[in-house]
Amino acid sequence: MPNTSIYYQHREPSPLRQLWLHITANPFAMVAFYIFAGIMVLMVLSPLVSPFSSETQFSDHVLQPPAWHAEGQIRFLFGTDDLGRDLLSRVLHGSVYSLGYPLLATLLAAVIGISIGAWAGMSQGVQSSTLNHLLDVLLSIPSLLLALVIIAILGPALHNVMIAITLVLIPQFIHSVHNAFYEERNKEYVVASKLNGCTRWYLLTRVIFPNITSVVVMQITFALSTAILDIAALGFLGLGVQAPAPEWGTMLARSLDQVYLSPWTMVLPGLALFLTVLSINVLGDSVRAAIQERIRNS
Amino acid sequence: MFLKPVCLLTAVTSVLILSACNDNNQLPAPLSEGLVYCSEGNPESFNPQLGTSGTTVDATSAQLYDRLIDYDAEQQQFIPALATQWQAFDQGTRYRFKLRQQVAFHQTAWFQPSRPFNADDVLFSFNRWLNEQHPYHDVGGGRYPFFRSSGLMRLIKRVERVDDHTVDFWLNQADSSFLANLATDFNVILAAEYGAQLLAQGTPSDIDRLPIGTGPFVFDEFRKDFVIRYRNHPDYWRSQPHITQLVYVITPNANKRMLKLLTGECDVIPYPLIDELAQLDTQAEIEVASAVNPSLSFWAFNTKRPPFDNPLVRQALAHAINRPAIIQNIYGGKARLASGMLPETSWAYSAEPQAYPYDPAKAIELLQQAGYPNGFSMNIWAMPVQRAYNPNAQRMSELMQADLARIGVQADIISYEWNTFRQRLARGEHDSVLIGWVADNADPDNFFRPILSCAATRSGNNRTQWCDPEFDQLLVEAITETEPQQRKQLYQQIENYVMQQAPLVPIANSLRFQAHRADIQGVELPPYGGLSFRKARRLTDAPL
Amino acid sequence: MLRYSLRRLILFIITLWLLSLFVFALNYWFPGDPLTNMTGIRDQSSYAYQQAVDARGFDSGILQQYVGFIDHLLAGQWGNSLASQTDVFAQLQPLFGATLELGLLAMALALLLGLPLGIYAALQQRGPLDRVIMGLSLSTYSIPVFWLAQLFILLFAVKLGWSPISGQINPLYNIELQSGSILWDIWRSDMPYRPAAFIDALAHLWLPVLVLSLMPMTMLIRIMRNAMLDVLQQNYIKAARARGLADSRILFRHIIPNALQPVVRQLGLQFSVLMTNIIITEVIFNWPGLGSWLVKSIYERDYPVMQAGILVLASLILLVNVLVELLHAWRYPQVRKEQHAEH
Amino acid sequence: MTKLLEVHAICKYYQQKQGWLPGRRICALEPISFSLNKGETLAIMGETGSGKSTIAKLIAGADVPSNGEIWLHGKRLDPHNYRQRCRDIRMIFQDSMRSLNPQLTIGKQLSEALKFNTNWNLAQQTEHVLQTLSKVGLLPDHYHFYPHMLSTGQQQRVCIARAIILEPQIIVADEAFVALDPSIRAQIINLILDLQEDMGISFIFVSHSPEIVKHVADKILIMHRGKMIEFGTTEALIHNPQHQLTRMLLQSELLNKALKHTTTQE
Repeated sequence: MPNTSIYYQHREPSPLRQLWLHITANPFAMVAFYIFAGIMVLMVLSPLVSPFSSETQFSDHVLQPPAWHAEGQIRFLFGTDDLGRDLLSRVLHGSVYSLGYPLLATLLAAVIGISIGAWAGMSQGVQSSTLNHLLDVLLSIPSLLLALVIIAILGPALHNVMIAITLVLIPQFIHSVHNAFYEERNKEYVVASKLNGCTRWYLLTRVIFPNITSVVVMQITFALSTAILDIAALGFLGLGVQAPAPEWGTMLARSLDQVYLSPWTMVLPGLALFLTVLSINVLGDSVRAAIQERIRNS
Repeated sequence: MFLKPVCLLTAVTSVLILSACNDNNQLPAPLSEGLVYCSEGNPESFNPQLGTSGTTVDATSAQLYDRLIDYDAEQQQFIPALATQWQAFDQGTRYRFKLRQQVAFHQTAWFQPSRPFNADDVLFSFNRWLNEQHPYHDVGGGRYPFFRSSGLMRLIKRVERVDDHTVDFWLNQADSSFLANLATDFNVILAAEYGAQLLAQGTPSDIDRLPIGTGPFVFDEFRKDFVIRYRNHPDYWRSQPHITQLVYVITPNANKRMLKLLTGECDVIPYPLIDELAQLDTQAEIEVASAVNPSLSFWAFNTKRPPFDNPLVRQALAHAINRPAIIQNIYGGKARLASGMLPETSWAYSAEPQAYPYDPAKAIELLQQAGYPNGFSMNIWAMPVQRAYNPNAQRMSELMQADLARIGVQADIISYEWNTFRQRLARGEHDSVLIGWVADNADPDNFFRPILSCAATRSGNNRTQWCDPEFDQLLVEAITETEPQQRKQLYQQIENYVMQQAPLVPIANSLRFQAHRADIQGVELPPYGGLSFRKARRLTDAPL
Repeated sequence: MLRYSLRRLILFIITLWLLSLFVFALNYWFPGDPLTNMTGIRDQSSYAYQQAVDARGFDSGILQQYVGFIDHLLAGQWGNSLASQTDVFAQLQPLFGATLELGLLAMALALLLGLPLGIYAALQQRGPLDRVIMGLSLSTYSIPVFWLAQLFILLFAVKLGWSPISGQINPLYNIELQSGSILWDIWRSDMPYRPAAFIDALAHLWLPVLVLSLMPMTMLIRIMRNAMLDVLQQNYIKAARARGLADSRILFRHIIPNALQPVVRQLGLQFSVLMTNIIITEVIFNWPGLGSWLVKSIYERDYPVMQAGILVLASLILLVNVLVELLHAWRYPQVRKEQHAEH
Repeated sequence: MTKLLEVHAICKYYQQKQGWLPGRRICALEPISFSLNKGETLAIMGETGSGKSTIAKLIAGADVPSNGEIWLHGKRLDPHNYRQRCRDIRMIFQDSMRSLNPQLTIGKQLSEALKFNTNWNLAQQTEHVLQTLSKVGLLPDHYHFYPHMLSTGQQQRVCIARAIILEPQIIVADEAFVALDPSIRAQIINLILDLQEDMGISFIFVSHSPEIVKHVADKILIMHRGKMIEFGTTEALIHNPQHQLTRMLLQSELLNKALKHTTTQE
């Protein structure tokens, strides 16, 4: 490696940059990154790239097998479902529900959870120990169970699922951010900044926060895969996004009616779900490894 | 705890053993003498008097109970059951029934009968729903939708005990559908002695939970969402059932039912998926049975709710739906597009086309006339279960959703668990619902009165909440008319009136299907009613 | 240890109390009448409802209502199901047994396979098999359980016929329902076909157990492997090698016991993961357990059942977490005290 | 004339919590009073855990006293008001690496103090930071460096730069020189002495090393188990120690180390 790049790397070793370098060093993580980026791009472009709308019904082409099958047609690359809707289009459109909405829920939860976590991490005494106990309890209860409870109260619908998933993810963020803050806030550099007369806000955002970004990034990947799986699971149980929205979990549940004769209706949404979650998990895994390495090195 | 590793180790090997065992067809006795029926849902209760759900009827009527008379569809005549003979008097306003002797009730852990069946039991069974003062009238909700909507409740003046084995039915007027209604699955005979015992114990609601009847099977156990267990009734008055154990495994998912039939976990399944019938037919170990089943699936509007109180809106929606596509897609072409309320098999059917052709342009025009040029949003309630008349309401609603979107109507699909669904329907919480009707008897009246009459509205059974005095008047005229040709004309008039008002859109008349393992025989699918396992048997020498 | 256990137990009781508060609050958050949600008595004009109003303090303040709620909760009077009007508490026990059977067997399988694989992977670090194991475990971890279950059913049950599709046992074996755990019930029953029934039950059991165990198993493999690698780098292992101890002795006496520490700490979390999946798995395999009961109750808006399901599942998870923590503290005293090097 | 710094009976207690039981009160520092004149250097000595770091932190404001008051120029210092005291009292931490934010460049960290305590614009701030850097013997290039790219000595200099950047009247150093090797230590001490001369700073430092103390301090404060056992001029204490401990602490590093191992409470 040429010397200049080492120098560059030393000039700007912000935590995110360090993560990125670690990821690029790992071929699996790179593959996962490209897959994830690809899925993201497809999601954003889904209205443009998908051949049909998600709800167009081709009543002459019901349960058409995929194109490589003897009876398949190139027009319907991955075949059609029981109402003659193009599966490829549905899976593409479904990415908005199965990746876009979880992403939104995760970011929402991250903003709320980090704010509360930071506040709790900065405050002292009883308040934060009570919070910690509460969070421990809350976190040992599976997120899906909590989401189910919230859905039970609100009733199944897309916006309620979003509310449920966001609410369920918040404690995880609070917990990890709170712990990270708690660990950082008594470190000497923070005290030093305090003695510089920094405002609390400056302390929070400029001094401590840059030091916990990697924890936040890891938590986001973790929360995202949880959100995706939980939304899909709710959809699968018929308690989440309602038909005919092409949410992957809902599609999977619906495909069970044809699984014996038309297995492709089940394989495709499942595969999409699997690939998305896998790429996120691999990314999260390398983020974790990078953080561990940094802790070990420091 | 030490068991665990052992279990796990044996798990894999046991599977191998099991698959090997299958060939030796040396099934243990409980398996070879029992029968597993994978039903599509939970019964609402164990008394068919209380509801109209086909699931309840399938699970209870023919298994647990007997009726006074039965209807033989092949011979097209009524045949004796608990009544050995009957006769009409006073211009058809009084019927006298002679009752069968030495009919034993079930013996169970919770009830030991001290006497055989007699007139008291008939009185008890009929007065329960007939007489509002009867101690059991309000037990289980006191709604009796079939009796209210079929008009039986207003028809029968009183039931009288003549002697131990003779009863008289006094009617308010002559009614040509009386015997037909009596032979339906709902008119079961309960045990009066059991009723008295429960009343003394202070647990009257047990009568519908731990049932006692005279039928071929005795109730054993019910685990909601999992199994209903029956054993044979050793003192059954007809010939003993061949199977000693009858188990209903509740399997709401149609695909899973079919797969379980293929793997042999189910012996008989109702409502196999239409698309898979062809596949099933090719399997040597599976047989598909179909029965003519005078049924109608329809899309009912809640006419109490705007904008569905406007006939123009209803007509518009009727035109908006591509019904031939539904027949093709949902029924796999194995059903007839319904032209009106009556199915082709009914004697009052006329070929004159009445129902709405698919015409989105007309629909938009009608909507504009009705004052909804920009459409509106509504909900479609889709049943969570398969019924004979509608194999997949969810899928059908999605098809319709797309159709409706074309005329600017935005439809949301709503579904609940089946019993919840029905309870909420009865409360009229829906805008529109995809549901249907299976005839209880051959009389054409059965296709109008229970579905659309004011009486049905009161009993919560009229999904359209439509109550039109003119329509009811026509029905009365039709039922009191005795001349068949005249009656047929009257029904045609009714049919036209309904189609013009469009409280509902008829969709399809379908066949009823059932699939079973080839070694199972004798499962009866009577056209007007549930199913009976009385003569079911497992052929032991059949190759597995 | 006593002090530590007491602290954990007090914390556990407090969390249970919070849980009870939460479940109590659910009655008010659910749509409809709180007392109906609590007791399952729908008819508000009925005598039973009036009795419930008296018994549960619904004619006085919220505090009285909570006291009444706890009273009934502890007395096992959990109301009736709205859907079936049967006693919720009486329904609960066999469901609990069935869930516990499935969960424990799956956890046992996960431990039985996961730990050795993790150890093996660590010893072969960066070898081909290590990569295969780690790759597989990461993929398996990412498969949605409902998809996996369905694929397994298609493969093992439908295509290969190695296992039935769903249920606990062929229902024609009339096993009397006692504990809900099917193997236990067969054991206790006096029917003549016990061995055949036992085999049949096992054939029904292995597929859901396998599906359930896969996710915790993959996590355990990873945790075990990482813990092993950590321990292998420690100085005391090097010291042990330097003393000339045999490799196997080092492995079994020094490495594994120490590597198990993070594994034991994670067991509670793994159990939680398992319980999430058990909800879905029970629905797919038609397993008569708490998970499918809970999901069904949500379909049916059956609030008394819903609360009971939530309460029992959550308490079970909390209890297991506390037990794991106690086990961890008992086995690895350094958690409680200051860490001191062993050997 | 009022003293520059007056310490009135400050003390520090900790509550040791165990579960929900009321905690045991642990005394880290018993009430202590002393004063310091402008330009004076005070050394605080004692065994490990004797409370000397606590005094340093309390004076610098890094910790809040349980009781007692600190007066500067006859004005009472509010323990929670960092702005008030940071212009006058600055602290150098024991571990220079840990007291620097790993995510910020040296320049940014140094201007942090200016940002909150002056109303200079960015150019002025940068200018001042560069000046201060050169004062402690660092290069302008170091402005863009991250802490981990510097050597320990350089990091220490950055810490000193941070301490003097606001031109305070008192600098508190908490065992700031322990981690340095002797040559660098000498450099840094000379640097501080130079600065003290230039800027007239008072200096409070905690140290184990009798050499440095003898070399630098005007007054010495000896701590033992949270109590001040002796306070006086360096000369007086060296020649006429009242306690055995004082003698030992001032005698040699060797003994000091031996003592360190016998201390029990940490």
